[in-house]
Amino acid sequence: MLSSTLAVQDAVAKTVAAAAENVPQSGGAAHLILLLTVFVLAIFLGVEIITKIPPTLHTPLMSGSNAISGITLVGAVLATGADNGTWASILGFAAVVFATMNVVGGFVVTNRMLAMFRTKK
Amino acid sequence: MLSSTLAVQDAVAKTVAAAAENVPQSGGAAHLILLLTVFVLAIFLGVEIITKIPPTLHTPLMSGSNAISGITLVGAVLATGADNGTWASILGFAAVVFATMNVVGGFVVTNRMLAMFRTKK
Amino acid sequence: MTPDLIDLSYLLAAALFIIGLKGLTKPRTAVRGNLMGALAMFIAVAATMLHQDIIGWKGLLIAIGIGAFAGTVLALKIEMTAMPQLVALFNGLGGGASVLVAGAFLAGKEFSARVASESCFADVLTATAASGLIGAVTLSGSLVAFAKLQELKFIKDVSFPGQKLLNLGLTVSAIGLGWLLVSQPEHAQLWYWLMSGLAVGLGILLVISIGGADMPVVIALLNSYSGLAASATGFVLNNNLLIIAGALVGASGLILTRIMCDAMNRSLWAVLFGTMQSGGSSLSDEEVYTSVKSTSADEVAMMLEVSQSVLIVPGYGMAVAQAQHAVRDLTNLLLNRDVDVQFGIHPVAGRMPGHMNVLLAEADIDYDRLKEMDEVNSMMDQIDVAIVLGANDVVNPLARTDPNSPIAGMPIIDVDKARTVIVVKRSLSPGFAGIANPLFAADNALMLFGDGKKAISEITKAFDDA
Amino acid sequence: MTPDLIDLSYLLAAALFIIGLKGLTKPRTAVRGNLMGALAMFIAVAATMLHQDIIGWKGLLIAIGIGAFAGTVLALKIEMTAMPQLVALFNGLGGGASVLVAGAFLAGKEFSARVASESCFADVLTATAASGLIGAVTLSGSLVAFAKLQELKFIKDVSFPGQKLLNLGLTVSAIGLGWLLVSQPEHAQLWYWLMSGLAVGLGILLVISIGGADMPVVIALLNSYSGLAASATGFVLNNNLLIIAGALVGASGLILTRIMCDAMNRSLWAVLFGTMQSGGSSLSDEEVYTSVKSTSADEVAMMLEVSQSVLIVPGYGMAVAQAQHAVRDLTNLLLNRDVDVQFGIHPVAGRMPGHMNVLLAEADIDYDRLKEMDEVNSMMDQIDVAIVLGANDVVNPLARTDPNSPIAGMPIIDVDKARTVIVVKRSLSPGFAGIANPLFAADNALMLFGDGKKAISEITKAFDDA
Ligand SMILES: NC(=O)c1ccc[n+]([C@@H]2O[C@H](COP(=O)([O-])OP(=O)(O)OC[C@H]3O[C@@H](n4cnc5c(N)ncnc54)[C@H](OP(=O)(O)O)[C@@H]3O)[C@@H](O)[C@H]2O)c1
Ligand SMILES: NC(=O)c1ccc[n+]([C@@H]2O[C@H](COP(=O)([O-])OP(=O)(O)OC[C@H]3O[C@@H](n4cnc5c(N)ncnc54)[C@H](OP(=O)(O)O)[C@@H]3O)[C@@H](O)[C@H]2O)c1
Repeated sequence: MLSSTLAVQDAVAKTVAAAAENVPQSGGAAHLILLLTVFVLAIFLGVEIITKIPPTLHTPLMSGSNAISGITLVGAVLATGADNGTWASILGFAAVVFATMNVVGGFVVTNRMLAMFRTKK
Repeated sequence: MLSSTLAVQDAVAKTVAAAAENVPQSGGAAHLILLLTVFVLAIFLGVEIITKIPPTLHTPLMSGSNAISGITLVGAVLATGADNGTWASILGFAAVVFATMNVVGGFVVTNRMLAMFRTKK
Repeated sequence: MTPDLIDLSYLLAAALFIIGLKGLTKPRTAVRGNLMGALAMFIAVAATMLHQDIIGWKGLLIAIGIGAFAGTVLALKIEMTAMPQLVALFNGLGGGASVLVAGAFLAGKEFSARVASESCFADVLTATAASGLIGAVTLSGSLVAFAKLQELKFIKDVSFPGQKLLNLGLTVSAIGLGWLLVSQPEHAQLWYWLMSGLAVGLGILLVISIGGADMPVVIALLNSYSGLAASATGFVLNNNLLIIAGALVGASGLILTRIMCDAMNRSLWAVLFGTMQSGGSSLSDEEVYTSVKSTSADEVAMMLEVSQSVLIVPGYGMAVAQAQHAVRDLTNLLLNRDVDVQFGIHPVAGRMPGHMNVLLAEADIDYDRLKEMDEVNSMMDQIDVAIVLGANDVVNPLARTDPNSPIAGMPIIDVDKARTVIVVKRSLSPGFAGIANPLFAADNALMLFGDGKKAISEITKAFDDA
Repeated sequence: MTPDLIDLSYLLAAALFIIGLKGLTKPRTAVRGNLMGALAMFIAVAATMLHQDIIGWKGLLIAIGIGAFAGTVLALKIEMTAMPQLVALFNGLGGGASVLVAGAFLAGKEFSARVASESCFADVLTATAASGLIGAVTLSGSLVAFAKLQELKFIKDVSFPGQKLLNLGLTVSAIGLGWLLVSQPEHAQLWYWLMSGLAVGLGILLVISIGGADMPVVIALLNSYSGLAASATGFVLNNNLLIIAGALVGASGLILTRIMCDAMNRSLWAVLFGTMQSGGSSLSDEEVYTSVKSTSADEVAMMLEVSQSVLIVPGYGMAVAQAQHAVRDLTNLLLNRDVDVQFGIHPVAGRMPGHMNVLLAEADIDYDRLKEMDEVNSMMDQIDVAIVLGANDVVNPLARTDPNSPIAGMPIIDVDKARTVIVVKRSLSPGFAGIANPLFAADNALMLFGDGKKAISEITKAFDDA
């Protein structure tokens, strides 16, 4: 019985290992490089678009892109919302407050500025 | 003994399932969306860059981007090179010839054209 | 090379492709940009060949050798005027490669293993189908475009009643076969090749009825398709370099297509479905050409002698006559005698976007002298003599005056507003759009009949002798 | 909502961010662009909240409510002149959020499970460390920048010997702690908060020694950092929306930084390490200001009456004096009397790139009247009267003439080449760069001492009465 159980266990171990091998891991290097690719493309794209923005709009660009950088809000929501224990929840709560201020304030003030540009003509 | 083995097998099945669940699958929808993201970013980037290319260079752009589209060569190399049986190898061989013509011819002719532009000043 | 290193090389190659394309935004950096693209391709292919699974080295090197040799020879031998055909040909080859790669994937061991284990994902199969479908249309469409541009005998414009219906039917059937492929992976190869076969037919039918001068639009569009096919292949192989490079090409083709359509004031739809009614309303030749005056090279030379600023508007005829070197000689002579010479380049003059620029660059004409349409039109009243060299549609004033003409609304170069216009062409026959051109009978216009190259050389000679 | 749908919403949001930024390339589409960005953010947050694991709804909504309320109030109450501070403040909050999110990740259940199963990947840990490090520097650096710009009492320029060495030491230690975090995940929280603490100190020290007027560069750079921190968080959470949005912001901040440095003709390095030697060579005030002539509002009004074209060059003083509405009134009056009015906008006039444009837009001045430096300089000889309003460094001719001056080589607006120059400011005290300005003593220059708003209103009144 012992040996039989061991054999089964061995088979099990192999199966698990095989499963792990066949399914490329999301945390693996290939996945990391994919994320890196996304990052690099976004940087190139950002450079292309931003260099086209005229000086007149540089202040709104600054506050607008600042608002976009508040995208960490998404991460903050994930951190607070999950059942993660008190300490994590407190951190998450503060993160959500901070990030929301950044996001909402940033978009509102940018809109206020841009509305001024629109009034003429 | 039977019940014990069954229990082990059950445990095994659970472990495998858990392993499969924890590791996001590379073929899964999440991965597909990641590839899609890469595609979308590259399209945006392409549009930004190409619209900046002046009419003078439109013919070289056409032949140059044509050469780039020969990137299928990478796929063709993978198809021929692997131990894939005769039929796949034949297809792969033809694909490599075609794609290489596209790539090499495209870059050479573009270079020939552009060299003309360079001669003056 | 480990898979991760290969992936990193792919990322590097993608970045180089992007930087290379950026180089094409300025003539000064364009050569380097193209070389960067070639380097990127080299890195990508080299990294792939170092992949651990690659074993068929010998066959691979032979195939690459053949392809590289044939490609180089074609690229070096081709006349600059035949550029459109060459691009079409290469493009078709690229599309063909996509079809074959996706086919090889279905024939390969990895795929059969997946079918056996029933783990063939619908997304990969969809991408395979897309790769085959787009690739096959690109292949046959491009080859037809090539044959037409090369004016091969066996090809002619075909159009028959019910053609659109047939095209529609073929499209639907091909897509249906693609759907079968996705849902019955065990018969994947069967459905795949049936689908590709239909798609080849579709490509032929789609392009064969399109007029010769609409070919550039078709080529740009097919170029875009071949990029998208490469992207689809990237989804099949889970390879993001293919996805990125393909998307860049896809975007490039689409933008060029749009630029051309805008410059011809036609919708993409109209180009693809041939809804240009050749001569819908237009006047007959007899009505238009009542008072055509012709002139001689000597007379033109005399006129040039008393001119201060000359505008040359080249068109497709300059490419046909290979007159660009003769034009260069005339230009240099005029400049030496303090006559200012400019070139007015219409965005769709010739048979490719930027066609004229390449030819004039070949003849070493400074690209600062090449002016875009708008700039030229705004200074037209200061031009003493405008020489129209083998251009026709792009200077046809009907585009401005006759709202029923097929080219109505197409922006043109307003040479008719210059003091004198010399039109160099062989006859009064129409250009691509097939309509008469009232410019030839205008009061300030003189026709100089003859081959473009010969005519310009004669003018140069007469001018030099004087 | 299934994870895949959430991922798709993220992709949509990323595309909207990109399209929104593209909207900012034209004033006409800018408002819509900004709204698209806001919509993208809304979609992203809403999709995230529909995630199956989100349970703490109540706390979440409270937190969002607080943040949204505080943000809106700040954004609506703030004076336009205080924009730089506000951006700095928001930026700091964003950086702080990054620190907290990464911290919460380390404190969370998923992470402890991973540590227990020893499957915490080094890449995720590295990203966490980067997120905390960059976020903390952004947080404290931005808050110091805010305090300086707001001219809060308790803050002052601090610099002491060995400061650079201390900064270096702090940087190295923080990175070392980050390394510990990666290699000892079981003590992750300890190392993380120690590292973040050091990074907060580093942020303070880095910014506290930088001069007030270099703040805009610092803010742009910190803005870029906060984007990169968001990207790093994206790598932690395996979330590509964060990666993309963060990268866009990162690129934007870097480009703005470069534009500013170029316009000031200083290297980024010099800005960051305060190597602007205030007054290295320059002449003393007595030497420069030997023949300063001052004038009155009535006199200026008389001059304007006989002028045909007037150029107004605003600077930081206009922002301080809030003179933009007064300027609008004067402009309208002049235009009514057929005097042409233009504005010369130096790229770094004021305390932010585009600062003057926003203020003048606030006062409803047509943006077609705002000309960039190069354009203005090329038509300077046709200007009858140039009014310099609270600008100083950006019109200091020393930049052209004295190669030893701290602003040597900085491109300036050449008002000294206009027929007459009126300089409106409160005293002869220097601008940001801390150097004397020979323009004030030039033959064709007249000083109008006083607060910018008051001075302009007086001119308007005198002109209207005349
Ligand atoms: N460039 C593009 O990307 C593009 C794309 C799509 C469509 N198209 C179309 O192509 C046309 C281009 O206009 P275009 O004005 O350049 O050309 P065109 O209207 O096609 O006219 C070319 C003229 O050149 C003359 N020609 C031919 N061979 C010649 C020779 N050896 N020597 C002298 N003249 C010769 C022909 O007249 P003879 O036979 O009397 O000599 C003909 O009228 C437009 O209709 C445009 O819409 C262009
Ligand atoms: N914009 C940017 O992005 C940016 C970024 C980094 C650095 N900077 C730096 O900031 C400086 C900007 O130059 P600038 O010419 O705009 O400003 P500036 O050189 O700082 O001079 C501003 C002048 O305004 C005067 N002023 C202050 N309050 C006033 C009031 N209420 N009424 C009238 N005048 C008043 C001051 O003189 P009194 O005290 O005598 O009145 C001062 O000389 C440059 O050195 C630039 O390098 C700008």
